[in-house]
Amino acid sequence: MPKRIEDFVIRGNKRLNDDFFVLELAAGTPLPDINPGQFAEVKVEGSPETFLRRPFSIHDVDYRENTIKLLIQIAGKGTETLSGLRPGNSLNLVYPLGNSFTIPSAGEKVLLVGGGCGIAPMLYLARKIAQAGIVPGILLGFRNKKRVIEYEDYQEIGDVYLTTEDGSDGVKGLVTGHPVLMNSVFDRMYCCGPEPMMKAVARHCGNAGIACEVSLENLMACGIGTCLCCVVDTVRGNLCTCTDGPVFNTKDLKW
Amino acid sequence: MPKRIEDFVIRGNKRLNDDFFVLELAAGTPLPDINPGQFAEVKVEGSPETFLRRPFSIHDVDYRENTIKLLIQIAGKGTETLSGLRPGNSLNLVYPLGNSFTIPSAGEKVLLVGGGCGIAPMLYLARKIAQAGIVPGILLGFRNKKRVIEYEDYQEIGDVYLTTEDGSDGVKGLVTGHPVLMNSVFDRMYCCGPEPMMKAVARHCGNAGIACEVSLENLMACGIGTCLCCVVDTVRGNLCTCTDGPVFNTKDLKW
Amino acid sequence: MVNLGISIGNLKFKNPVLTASGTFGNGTEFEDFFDVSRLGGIILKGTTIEPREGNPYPRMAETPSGMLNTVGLQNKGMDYFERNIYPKVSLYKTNVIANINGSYIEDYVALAERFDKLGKIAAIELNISCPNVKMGGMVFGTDPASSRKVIRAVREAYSGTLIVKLSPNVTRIEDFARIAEEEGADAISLINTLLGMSIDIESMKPSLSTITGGLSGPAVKPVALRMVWQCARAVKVPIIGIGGIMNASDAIEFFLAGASAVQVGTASFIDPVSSVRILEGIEKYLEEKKIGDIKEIIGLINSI
Amino acid sequence: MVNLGISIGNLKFKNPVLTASGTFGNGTEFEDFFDVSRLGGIILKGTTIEPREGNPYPRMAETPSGMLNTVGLQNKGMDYFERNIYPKVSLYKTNVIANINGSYIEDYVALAERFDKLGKIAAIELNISCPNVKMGGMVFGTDPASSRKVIRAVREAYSGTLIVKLSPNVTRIEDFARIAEEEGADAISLINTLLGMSIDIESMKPSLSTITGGLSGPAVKPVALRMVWQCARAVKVPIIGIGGIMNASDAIEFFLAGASAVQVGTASFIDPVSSVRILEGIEKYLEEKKIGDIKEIIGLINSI
Ligand SMILES: Cc1cc2nc3c(=O)[nH]c(=O)nc-3n(C[C@H](O)[C@H](O)[C@H](O)COP(=O)(O)OP(=O)(O)OC[C@H]3O[C@@H](n4cnc5c(N)ncnc54)[C@H](O)[C@@H]3O)c2cc1C
Ligand SMILES: Cc1cc2nc3c(=O)[nH]c(=O)nc-3n(C[C@H](O)[C@H](O)[C@H](O)COP(=O)(O)OP(=O)(O)OC[C@H]3O[C@@H](n4cnc5c(N)ncnc54)[C@H](O)[C@@H]3O)c2cc1C
Ligand SMILES: Cc1cc2nc3c(=O)[nH]c(=O)nc-3n(C[C@H](O)[C@H](O)[C@H](O)COP(=O)(O)O)c2cc1C
Ligand SMILES: Cc1cc2nc3c(=O)[nH]c(=O)nc-3n(C[C@H](O)[C@H](O)[C@H](O)COP(=O)(O)O)c2cc1C
Ligand code: FES
Ligand code: FES
Repeated sequence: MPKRIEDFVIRGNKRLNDDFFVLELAAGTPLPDINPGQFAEVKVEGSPETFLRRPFSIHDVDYRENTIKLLIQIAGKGTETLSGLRPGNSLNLVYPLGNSFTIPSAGEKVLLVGGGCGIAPMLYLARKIAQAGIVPGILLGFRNKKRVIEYEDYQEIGDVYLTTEDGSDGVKGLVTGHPVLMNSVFDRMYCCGPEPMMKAVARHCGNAGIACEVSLENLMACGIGTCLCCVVDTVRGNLCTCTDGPVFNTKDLKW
Repeated sequence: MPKRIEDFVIRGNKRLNDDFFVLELAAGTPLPDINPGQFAEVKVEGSPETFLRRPFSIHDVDYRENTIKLLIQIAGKGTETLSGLRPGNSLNLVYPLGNSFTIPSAGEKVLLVGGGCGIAPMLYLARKIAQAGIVPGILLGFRNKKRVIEYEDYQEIGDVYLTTEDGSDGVKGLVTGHPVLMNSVFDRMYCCGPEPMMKAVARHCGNAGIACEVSLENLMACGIGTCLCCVVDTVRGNLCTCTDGPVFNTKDLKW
Repeated sequence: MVNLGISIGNLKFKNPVLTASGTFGNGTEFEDFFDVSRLGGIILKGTTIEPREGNPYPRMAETPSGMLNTVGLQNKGMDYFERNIYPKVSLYKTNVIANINGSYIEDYVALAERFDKLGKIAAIELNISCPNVKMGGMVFGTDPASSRKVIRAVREAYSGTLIVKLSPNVTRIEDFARIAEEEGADAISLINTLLGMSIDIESMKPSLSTITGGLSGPAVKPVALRMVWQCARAVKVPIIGIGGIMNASDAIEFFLAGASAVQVGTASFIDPVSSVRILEGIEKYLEEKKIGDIKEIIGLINSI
Repeated sequence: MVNLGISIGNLKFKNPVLTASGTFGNGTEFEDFFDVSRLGGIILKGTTIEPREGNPYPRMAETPSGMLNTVGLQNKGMDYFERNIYPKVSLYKTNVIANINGSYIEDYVALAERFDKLGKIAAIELNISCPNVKMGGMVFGTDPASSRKVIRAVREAYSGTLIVKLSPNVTRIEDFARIAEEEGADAISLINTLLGMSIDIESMKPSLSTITGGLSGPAVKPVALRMVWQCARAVKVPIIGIGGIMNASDAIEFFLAGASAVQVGTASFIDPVSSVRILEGIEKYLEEKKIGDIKEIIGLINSI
């Protein structure tokens, strides 16, 4: 899986709500193998405030169409600029980067937990798990009903559980308050979202003896292991989120 | 004529040839009085290489439509970006800036000389002179036939003379070689174009005792007389091209 | 209502947004755009005792997120100032501050004495940091002993509020801040421009007539902010932060780092109304954060 | 055909494009993108004698046309280098250059001695300019006497090509260039990062764990270019220009100012193939200008 630098062509830009949009990107050459949890470093042109590339999880891969998708939350100038891309525009990516989630062994019960833009890496992961013959549980958390996105996409693949902070949809509260987390017995959880959420899930898994992998979003300058800016403190010392991660087993993290 | 800062809306972007295009800009509030020779400082968004505004002569003004035009030659990153503007896009201008050409008195014989993007300020000047009841002579110089632009626009207003360097249209050679310059007697000439051209016209006028005004294109940071970067050496010391100019009587310049 | 007032020595500023010398003319150039008296203060274009023609053209070059200039203190001299500029700027309803420059200590002293007599000049900013003149300027500002001498002489000659403007082209900026404080400066302003250079690869010539020039704009902001922070920890007198401030967010960084006021420079070239926009933005930020007084955030990063 | 070869002392470079320490890993990270042996040389990530964990996260912040970093020389130490990295990098068919760092002169000397024994290390770059470590680093590089001491000690310990990398955070860079030359350096490289800082106004905290960090990228280019020009006029040894080089045009500015070679740093983060693109661009420029040898343009702005 060598890393590449490549110009993609925007196939579609679908606005999901005020904050989120999905870019569909067509590659000019056949896509390499991409594993769930990997990410791309995107060059944002035409925005004087975005000097460095921006990292985004690979949200979905379609080998037949030779396209990938990025699910992006508008957070600042770079994502704002990306939200304005139109079909036909081109976008330069360095990809596929980083390690990936562990695909469960047959018979394992797994739960994917995603909050906000943390649901991004979960779609492709869910697909891969389903392909391995396991129906994943998928727990999604949003602030309110209006912010719920891609619910149907996940429903096609697994058993979806939903929380909203204000209770306007699904179970009221944070993902960590959802009964599925407490009632069911899982062998493995995967989590991506705001750090407090990931820490809470990690704590739950730690106590319950469940294997837990999280995808971190440390600030990155290069994405390829050379700048050493994206480090996370682990039991094995400082590791690079971009090459040793972004996926970490939470027992290795000093959380 | 107070200076303003204002967002214009692109009404049209007409490509004239490989290098030139005309932006038509609609103002949101009634245009102020604009005199021929004045310019605007344009903010180029979305181009990391363009930190400072870019100065352009006001090419034409239409008070009924409440629009102005800029005739722009692609020279680098900023003008390249501007060439990609589409109707509906907005563009921020500080304008109208600088002094202006002297409108001739009744009965004066005048010649406007423009080369390359130096023809930009000449269209509005020609209109104003025509409005003053004088049919101006207009001498335009281009590199070759393919580069001739706006010939018809000028023909509607005055007596147009043409040179191309390779002789593919009009008289072969530089504007200063055109017979009209030598044969006719003018009271006043106006010139804008590459510096060697302006210097040659100034020399001719100096020798022939003809009043001559040129429009200079010194590098500018502010356009409003505060940075003192755009100075030109004159008989009265360093003057600012942006406020004391861009139009100068050549007898004041140390050429 | 947010309180934006600050003081430097005995001098009160209704708000902490000033304009940087050499980037705001004498204020008159901006009257078409907004009421310049809304600002906390205006630092006038640098004045020398005698008129100066400045450096030859070309005097500026654009650089990534910045610009180089080599104006070389072009100005019409002190006589002209008193006759033609002072009558206008003395009408502003805000603090008008002179920026003084010289080749010799005597020049600075002579200027300080003359500005001392002009009742409507609220303070002087002693510029020992201009990189674009052969004599004086940065030569004073990069040598501790010379700095001390010129500050001392001006302090003796001038009874009003004295601001010393430091050069960033030094190894230890805090040393210069301490010297200014020891010699009785009421405040320190920084940074002046960083010495830089660019070359036109087509003509193979330097972009500026003087080869090197002063770098300003957002490119220098991280360096300016660091120096303001270093000086704020080194001295007790108020610091005025300058360097690449383009918007309210930039200005707030300087307050948090320890500046009591800021100066807006190059930003005024790009957007003539930057300075008031920055003022409005600071007010909005404080309101949103429910902070009642700008003084509460000055140097805050050191206390949390 | 254009001749791109240059030499530093006895060491030949097939072309003058190198990669800057800390921005190119050990080269292996870039093998997916291009054959790194095409470059004139690779400067390895800074090595210290003992392993170092570096500074806490967060270690970087984006700034206008630049970035701040505070990696703090994280590396696995010299033993690990010899065992695990050297066997790989010694296979490159280009000059592999070590970047050495220490807290004490003895550290530098010990490293120099060990690199001296590694036959495939073409040169060492003595880094006395890292702003992100408490001891050593920039402390050496901003004090003339300390600089002299450490350069002298390393020169005695190392028989190969010695490059001294200077800190830009000084008043007179040319003094340090002269010291390096006097103490027997074969070349001088500059600039390391400018000390800078930024603050997150929402959290009201510094963006970096160490508050200040090193500024790199296009923002620093005008300062870097000016310093290269100043040093090129002060010393006879070759200069390696570093700082904000993003494309061939930037690199050519450095040659025209007097650099014999360049290092590409931050650019490799944004575009991993920048360095070869720059190499290709330099060749194209020379061809277009009908210049047969890169050496013809070195320092050209001083001769025309
Ligand atoms: C491995 C990885 C995968 C990611 N995947 C996704 C994804 O699939 N979808 C998505 O929407 N976002 C994802 N992110 C976060 C995304 O990179 C940032 O939101 C984006 O870079 C912000 O750019 P900006 O220019 O819009 O915001 P900026 O103007 O740069 O910053 C705006 C705000 O966002 C914060 N921010 C900037 N970068 C990051 C970051 N890396 N992590 C967290 N906060 C940040 C800043 O501190 C600031 O407060 C991922 C990050 C990493 C490291
Ligand atoms: C008062 C005034 C009026 C002008 N009117 C017009 C006009 O009506 N139409 C038009 O096409 N151009 C006009 N110009 C020139 C125009 O401003 C520049 O071509 C433009 O700023 C280049 O921007 P850029 O980003 O595309 O090029 P850059 O990348 O900035 O530069 C590309 C090349 O153009 C040169 N250049 C940059 N600015 C200028 C300048 N001010 N004068 C001459 N060369 C420059 C640079 O040195 C460089 O070689 C005018 C300039 C002035 C000062
Ligand atoms: C064109 C120009 C002229 C300047 N002239 C002066 C001056 O006369 N006196 C002075 O103290 N500083 C002068 N400066 C420096 C500014 O006041 C300010 O310190 C510097 O530009 C950094 O701030 P900025 O990045 O906001 O522009 C000048 C700067 C520029 C760009
Ligand atoms: C993340 C990062 C790490 C760096 N690490 C080192 C280092 O270990 N040793 C060193 O001499 N310079 C180091 N530098 C400085 C660079 O080699 C270079 O001098 C500087 O970044 C300026 O060049 P640039 O603007 O092209 O990046 C580092 C720079 C960055 C951005
Ligand atoms: S982002 Fe550069 S090492 Fe991870
Ligand atoms: S461009 Fe600033 S004074 Fe003319």
